[in-house]
Amino acid sequence: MNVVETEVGVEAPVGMAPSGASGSGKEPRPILEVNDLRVTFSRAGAPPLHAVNGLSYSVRSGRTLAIIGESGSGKSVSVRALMGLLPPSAFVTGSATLSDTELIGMNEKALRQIRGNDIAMVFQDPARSLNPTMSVGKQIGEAVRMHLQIGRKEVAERAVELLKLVRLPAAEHRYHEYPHQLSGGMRQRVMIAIALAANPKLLIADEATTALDVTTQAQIMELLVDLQERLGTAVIMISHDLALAASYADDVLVMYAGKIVERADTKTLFRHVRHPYTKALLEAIPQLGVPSHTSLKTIAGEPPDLSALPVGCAFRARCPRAVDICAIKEPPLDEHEPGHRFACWNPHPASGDKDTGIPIDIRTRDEDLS
Amino acid sequence: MTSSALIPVVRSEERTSLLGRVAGSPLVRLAVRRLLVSVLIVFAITAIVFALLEATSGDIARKQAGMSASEEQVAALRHQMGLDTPPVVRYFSWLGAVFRGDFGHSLISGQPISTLLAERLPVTIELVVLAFVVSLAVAVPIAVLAAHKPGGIFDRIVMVISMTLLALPNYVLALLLVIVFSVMLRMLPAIGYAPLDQGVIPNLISVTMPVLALSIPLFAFYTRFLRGDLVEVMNSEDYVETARSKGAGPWRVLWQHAFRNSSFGMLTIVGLNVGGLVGGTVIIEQIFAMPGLGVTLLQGALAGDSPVVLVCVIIFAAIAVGANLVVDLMYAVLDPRIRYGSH
Amino acid sequence: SPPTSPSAAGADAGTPQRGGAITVLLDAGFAGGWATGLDPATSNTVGANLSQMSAIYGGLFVLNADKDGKNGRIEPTQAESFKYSSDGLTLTIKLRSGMTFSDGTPVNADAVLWNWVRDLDSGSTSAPTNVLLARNMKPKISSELKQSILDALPAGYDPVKVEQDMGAIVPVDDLTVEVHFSAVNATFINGLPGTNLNWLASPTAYKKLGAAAFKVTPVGAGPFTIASNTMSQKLALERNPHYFKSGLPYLDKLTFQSVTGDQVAYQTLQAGQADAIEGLSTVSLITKAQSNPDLQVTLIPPTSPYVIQLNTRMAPFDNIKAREAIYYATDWAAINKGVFNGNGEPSESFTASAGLFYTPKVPGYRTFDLAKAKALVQELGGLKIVLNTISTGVAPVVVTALQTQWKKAGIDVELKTQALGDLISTFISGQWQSFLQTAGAWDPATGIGVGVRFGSTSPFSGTPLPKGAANAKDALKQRLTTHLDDLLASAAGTLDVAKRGDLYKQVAQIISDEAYAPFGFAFSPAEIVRKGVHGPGLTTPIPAVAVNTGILYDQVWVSKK
Amino acid sequence: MTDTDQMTLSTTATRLEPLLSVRNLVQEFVSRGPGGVKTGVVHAVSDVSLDLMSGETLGIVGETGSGKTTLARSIIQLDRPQSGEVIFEGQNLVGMSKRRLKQARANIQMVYQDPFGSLNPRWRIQDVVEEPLLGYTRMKSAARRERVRELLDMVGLNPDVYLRRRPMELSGGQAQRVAIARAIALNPKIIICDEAISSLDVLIQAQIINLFEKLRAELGLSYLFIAHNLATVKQVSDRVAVMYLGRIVEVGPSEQIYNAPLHPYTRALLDSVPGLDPETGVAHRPVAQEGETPSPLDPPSGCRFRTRCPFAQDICAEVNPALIEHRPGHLAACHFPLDDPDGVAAALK
Amino acid sequence: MAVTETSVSIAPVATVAGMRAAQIRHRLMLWVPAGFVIALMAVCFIGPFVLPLPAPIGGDILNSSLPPGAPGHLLGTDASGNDILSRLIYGGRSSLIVAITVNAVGLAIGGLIGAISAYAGGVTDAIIMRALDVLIAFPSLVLIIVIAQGLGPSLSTTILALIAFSVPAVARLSRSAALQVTSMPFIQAAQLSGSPAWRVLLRHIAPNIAPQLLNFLALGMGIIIVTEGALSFLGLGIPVPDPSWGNMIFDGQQALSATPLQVLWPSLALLLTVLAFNLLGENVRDEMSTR
Ligand SMILES: Nc1ncnc2c1ncn2[C@@H]1O[C@H](COP(=O)(O)OP(=O)(O)OP(=O)(O)O)[C@@H](O)[C@H]1O
Ligand SMILES: Nc1ncnc2c1ncn2[C@@H]1O[C@H](COP(=O)(O)OP(=O)(O)OP(=O)(O)O)[C@@H](O)[C@H]1O
Ligand SMILES: [Mg+2]
Ligand SMILES: [Mg+2]
Repeated sequence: MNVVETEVGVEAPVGMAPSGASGSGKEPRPILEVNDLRVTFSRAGAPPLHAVNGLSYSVRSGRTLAIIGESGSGKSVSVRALMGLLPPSAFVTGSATLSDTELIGMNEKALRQIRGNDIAMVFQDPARSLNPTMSVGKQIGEAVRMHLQIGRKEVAERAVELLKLVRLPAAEHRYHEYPHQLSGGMRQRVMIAIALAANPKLLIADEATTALDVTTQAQIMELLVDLQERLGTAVIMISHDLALAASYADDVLVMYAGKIVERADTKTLFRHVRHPYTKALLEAIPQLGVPSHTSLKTIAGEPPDLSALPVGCAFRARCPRAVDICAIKEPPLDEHEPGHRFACWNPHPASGDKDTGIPIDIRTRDEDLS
Repeated sequence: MTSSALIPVVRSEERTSLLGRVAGSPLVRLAVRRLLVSVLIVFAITAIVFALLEATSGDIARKQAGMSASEEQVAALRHQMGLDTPPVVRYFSWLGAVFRGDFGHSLISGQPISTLLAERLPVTIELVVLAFVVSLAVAVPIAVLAAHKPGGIFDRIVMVISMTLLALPNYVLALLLVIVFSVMLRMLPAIGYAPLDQGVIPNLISVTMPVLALSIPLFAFYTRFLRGDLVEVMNSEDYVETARSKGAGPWRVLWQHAFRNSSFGMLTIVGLNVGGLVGGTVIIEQIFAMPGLGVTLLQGALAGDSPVVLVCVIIFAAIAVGANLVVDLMYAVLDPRIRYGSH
Repeated sequence: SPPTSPSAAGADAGTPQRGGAITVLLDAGFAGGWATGLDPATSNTVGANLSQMSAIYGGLFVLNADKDGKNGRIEPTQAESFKYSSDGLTLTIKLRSGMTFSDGTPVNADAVLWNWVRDLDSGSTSAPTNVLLARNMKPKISSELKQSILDALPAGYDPVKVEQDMGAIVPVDDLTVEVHFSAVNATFINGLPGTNLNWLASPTAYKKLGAAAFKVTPVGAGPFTIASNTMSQKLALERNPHYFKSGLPYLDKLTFQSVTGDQVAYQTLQAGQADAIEGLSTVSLITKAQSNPDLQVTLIPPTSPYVIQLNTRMAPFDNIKAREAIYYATDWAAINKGVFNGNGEPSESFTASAGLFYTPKVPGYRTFDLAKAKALVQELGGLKIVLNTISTGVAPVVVTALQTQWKKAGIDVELKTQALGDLISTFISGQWQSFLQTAGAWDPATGIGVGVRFGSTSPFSGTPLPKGAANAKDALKQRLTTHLDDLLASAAGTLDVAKRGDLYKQVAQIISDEAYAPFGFAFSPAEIVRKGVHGPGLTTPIPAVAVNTGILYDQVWVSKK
Repeated sequence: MTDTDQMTLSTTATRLEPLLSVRNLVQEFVSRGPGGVKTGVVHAVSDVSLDLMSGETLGIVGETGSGKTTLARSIIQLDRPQSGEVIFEGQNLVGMSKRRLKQARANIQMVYQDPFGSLNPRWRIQDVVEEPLLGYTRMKSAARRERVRELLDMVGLNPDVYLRRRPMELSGGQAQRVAIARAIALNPKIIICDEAISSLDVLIQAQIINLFEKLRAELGLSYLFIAHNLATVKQVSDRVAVMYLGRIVEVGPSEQIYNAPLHPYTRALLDSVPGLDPETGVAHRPVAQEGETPSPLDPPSGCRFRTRCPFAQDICAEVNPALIEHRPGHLAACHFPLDDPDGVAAALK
Repeated sequence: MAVTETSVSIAPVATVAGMRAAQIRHRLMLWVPAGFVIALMAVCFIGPFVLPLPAPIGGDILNSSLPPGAPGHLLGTDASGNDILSRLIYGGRSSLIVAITVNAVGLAIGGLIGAISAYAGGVTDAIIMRALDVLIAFPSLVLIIVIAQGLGPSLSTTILALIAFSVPAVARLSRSAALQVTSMPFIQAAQLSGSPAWRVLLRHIAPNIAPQLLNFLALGMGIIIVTEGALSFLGLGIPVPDPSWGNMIFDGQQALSATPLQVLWPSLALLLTVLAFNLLGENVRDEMSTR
């Protein structure tokens, strides 16, 4: 059975001239708009688990949105929901439109046109996400074939090309190897190669570089930046590496217990942190300049049980700034300052005056790739 | 074309290195080693069979002679059948003859077993091969179709049908087929086998119902088994999701990803069935009056005709061992983790 | 529905027509098995393969009967006549003149000698037992013939016996053979159609083909010749244009096809792939066929009644009370009605209506009497027995019914059904208590007749051993006999039919008095043909020689549509 | 070879016997093409030696595919190494019988890079964490259950919520923490963490790191800490080893490695770290390095880094540089080490 | 179920009510076949003691082959005059005993052997597998005939013969499934956790190969019952007059044209049983699914 493919937009293979898409500087319209996305897991014999609770955000072409936040806060689930890749026990509501196409509730056939073509995803766990019985080359080739009507040989060539693109040494050789023969980082790069195979409009990178050493990580990130510039790809990067997010994202979204707690453009967010959770995150980052073994600053307590979410603010129990109302009413995600939303009754004070550093315009760097 | 044109000009070191590499392939080494062991297994089986026959079949000459024969007649028969030599001697002289390429003669009919084989082996082989081809050719796509939408209408219909067929013994099925296609519709012959030299079409017509009777239960079994496995893989493996996320259609996911994984269980079952079916054709051969090897083995075993039984056993065991050998090699081909096994 | 009257079926047959071909289905487990080949001298299944044999070889004698199945008798066919000398020790057989084998060589006295020595000395179990040939005569034949006979014998033959046999069978002239006996053998001719002596094969063809090929494609002088032979599967025959009976056979082609099971046979007939079934024994299918307007059913006149052999050499049946209890506990009438639709024919001895010496009633025979049975069982303090039988056909149903009936008398029965081979093993082991069997033949002395079932030295008998004998072998060696044995021997040695009948009456009386084996009723399988097939033995009844009927295939014909 | 051994030994500063010492460890994999035909040998770990003292944390950083996981697996004998020795408490684990190995392993636990793969998908979390207690202790069931709760608590998972979950119902970070809980269940002497915390959010990372620190302080645990996040590695490590293509190219006290690296590869690594000042929120975007990693199937002759090294000279292609002590306890395998500590430190700022 | 249910569940209508409905449906899918299996067992194993049934054997020969609906015989009688309904119920007992015993022994021994073989690998694996090869390649026909001749037909020899086929089959299947499982990292993790081989086998490998074996065994139920009948062809099988579905079908088919109903009834019983066991197996497997 052949998959009928519809060309969505004009897409040039990676490594060729840009197709005249948006570069930096413009404010393109959102390619993805997510509205009140909710995901609940329900399995017989267990209380329903609310993994994502009303997520709204948008991503623009050529831009990068970073989702950071607590482990288990629904980051992966929320993006999997966009692609219709949740297990049967998942119930999804809300809306997510990709260039005006509603993704939620879309039938499998239509979703298939979107997957890979329009949205591609790098899964968090490459070890399990690769088919153990298929050579990695074939798996990349499959992604290529889904989108390009080209011959076997060309598919193989393209797959090798993609392996080289993600900096895998001895690409021709690795083509024939199986996932278990690769190191963690190599597998991850294979996943990235698969995602890049079709030049998607939206690339979701779920902790796509955690298994990479920093040099390779930098190379891969440059590769993505280059892609964005040439093809206008929008990127959602999920990461626990705040520095990485801060360095490469245009907008940042912080999640806690299935909800957004703070959202702004990168500069604003990191410079004017308002939500206590974001603040706590920042303070917990180990720093290169700090001597070894210095105790890290953490906050006590545990994230809430998603199947029994408390009334009021979910972060309240661990929040150093919690006040009475936090236990009664859930703080709304309001736009307190232009472009800066956060959900907190008692945020950190605005710290505009404490602006010391020169903001890095991440678009000004002109690094040559390869 | 001259013969020299057929020999590629290869520099000697190139040739050896290529040869060396292929011979060094673990798959080839595994195959060769297993093949040798398989031969031993087959002969071990013949020894066991011979011993069991000796132990259980009693006075073969007497059985053969029937009730009205006198003692002297039975003794003469015993002598004529060569049963008055010790069993061990008989087994080893048989074994020696087999290694010289002589299958010997039937104790009962005195016919050379090679002519018996020439006549009967093709029948059974044809039945078995066609039964597998037909059952797999139908079962695999249907299982995939059913697994495509588990719980869907098609899946349910297929399930009920395959369960019904599974609950129907093949011998009853065979009789029902005859009643429908021979008695009622007069489309197909109720019995008999037309050898290939009578033409392909008559041959195929004559084996249609036996093959159906053999393959329908297999089909039902394979369909259910494969469908179950496919659904399991589709439900529990992450790489299936990766494939989906590439935009691969459900068919592609099923074929390329889930099927490949499910094929392990399937292969195992098919390998087992090949062994089982070569003997299992006996009832069908009987019902359709096909001159097959299954019937030959049955009659031989019942009569204690050990040379015939042993030769049949060699063939059946070789097929069964061979099938399982192929299956094991297929595992290694299909799952690289097994081939390079690190544990 | 009542069975189609056989005589009526035969009556509307019309005049026979030449031409046509038919396929006859045979049961693979019996008549359809010819694993040891079709050379009468080496085949061990001649008795089962009567149809194939008569089609290929014709036969010296046949068993025939009137159109209604009555008056069964031996008729000479290739033989013109036979005659016993007054002392009964010399039998003269005259052959018809001008007969040839299908290879063109003559059928003559030398051929008879050649065949008979081979038949008697090749180790075939189809040879008649107790032939009792004279043992003191020197052969007076050409060395050529002698050599030809010796060449045709398998390695390891007994040269002394061969020499003696060649002496006792004397070709007097081209068409006359004298057989010299050492003692009177009254059943020789009666038994002939069931043994290999009846079928004459061409010595020339044998020489040409060799032993192995001759088993597959033998040459005889019968109505048909072999076109192809797949052993125990399919035998295709063609009309023999040189058949000695002018105008016969009617058929151009005759095919024997062996099939497994009555249901398969029935379906195949229904499917139009065959024209006749020989020996269908499943009662419900016979009943079904009787109501099928396209088919014609002919019940074979029975010669062998069902019998429960009780092993008197072992507990519990070493006690006559236990044997009596079985007699009293058995309600044959109910079984006949329930299992055989009442078609069985009651008998109190080893004979049935179509056979010789039919004795339906034996004075003092113990019939069904539950009260007596109960009393006996009680007296014995209970009775637990094992009842064996063959696993095919209707026998399992019968033993099940017996089990139920006996249970009512307090007898505990364990049933054991076995395939024929295993059953023989069980018999020979002597370790059995009771067996449901059939006993008898057209002539009770032949086949699996009264001697096999009741002679004390037969491995298939459970009657008491002669005094002083530890086992049958021992008895044979010491020439010990029982009174029953003596009676059986003299019956076999008496030419006078009336006298023989008397002796068998005595035998039946002893069996009944001693309660060796309760006899039930006789029921034979049926021949089923599609409408339009006619022939003696097929659509008119002929008694079974031993177990099955010798159908006269040279006279079978089909009406053209 | 012996040179290196002695160097390494002498540089451990103390006279204490190391808890674990690895000597000349080699691990190679046969690489096969289609049909199982041998096409080459992957030099995953080539002649690696290192020591781990009691109570010490040795960080291992390096290129992806440089053999870190392989090294870890070889140490714990999951893949039996080709050659070399792994001496733990005076016993060589290489070639040790299965039964004795089991005893030794009670004291060396590992947290896998791939958390889900290391958890039986059909087990509940309770059973997963309980497994080592069953395997190595004679604790009563109630005590075990208590211990499991305690362990989950330690790694920041609420036992009431997670005890009865199955791995598939966890997020990546939660799964990772379950694996950590299992590893520390026995209070082993050594824990090998292969990217054990990279998929956790920083708060939990901090929690786990603090937990590790606490266990180290209280129980004297030693860690082999493999990670890509250099800041995290620095945070936990006393010493850091840098691997490149199957070899250790530099090893030394963490402060020195970070402030004054000797090997150009270490330097390149440090240059690639993205930065974020928590006070100012200013991000530092790294410079992507040029060049491709060579294939481990056919590693370059001499110094394996030479193909990407800006300072490479002819000798680098010919002689494999030995791991030499350049500063006390600070070894590097380089013909032309970066000897200007100030310059490197400045570049960091 | 992934494909359909996901696309269904994604529909925005999904509510708590919808969720509950799905859960209830899910439960039903499990409990309906389970209920049937339980009822079946109850009828076959307890029925003979509590139901007013005539005996399955020892029927009146004069009342043989009665049509369905004859007084006192709901489904009529067979050729021996036995009540068919009663034989169905008693026969079901024998058939279920055979099928369950064979499956249980097959699973316990075969499953274990296969898993051990896969887990141990190396020489142990080779030896076990070659030994199994001998068993598998041993022509079943000869084995049956030998058993029939040596031991004679009975319930236990039937079970023995069927076990002889089922054990090597399950073992091979189990090994093939276990081979895939043993290459998973969690097996190594278990070794590191000091789990002895038996625990790795029983607790790690067994549950992970269970779905496939379950799939096979659920299908096997029907096959075993059918095969038991087919053994009658070869002189084995449950001997007359004791009923089993297999030998009832076998007996009936010997005169199929005359007595089709005698084949129909046991076939129907068998079909329902096979269906129920398979549905149950399938749903238990879904239940065991890791998602
Ligand atoms: N199949 C599932 N069934 C039940 N609960 C699930 C399932 N998958 C995820 N969850 C739960 O949903 C929540 C969100 O999981 P998700 O994987 O999105 O987290 P995450 O933000 O990606 O975390 P991490 O950073 O650790 O990867 C978690 O609490 C997890 O336990
Ligand atoms: N089972 C195997 N078979 C063949 N090659 C292997 C196998 N395991 C690892 N390798 C190879 O060994 C090399 C080292 O791999 P390893 O997993 O140790 O790297 P790593 O340093 O842990 O990398 P990462 O940081 O990406 O996890 C790689 O080239 C890899 O392809
Ligand atoms: Mg995640
Ligand atoms: Mg690694």
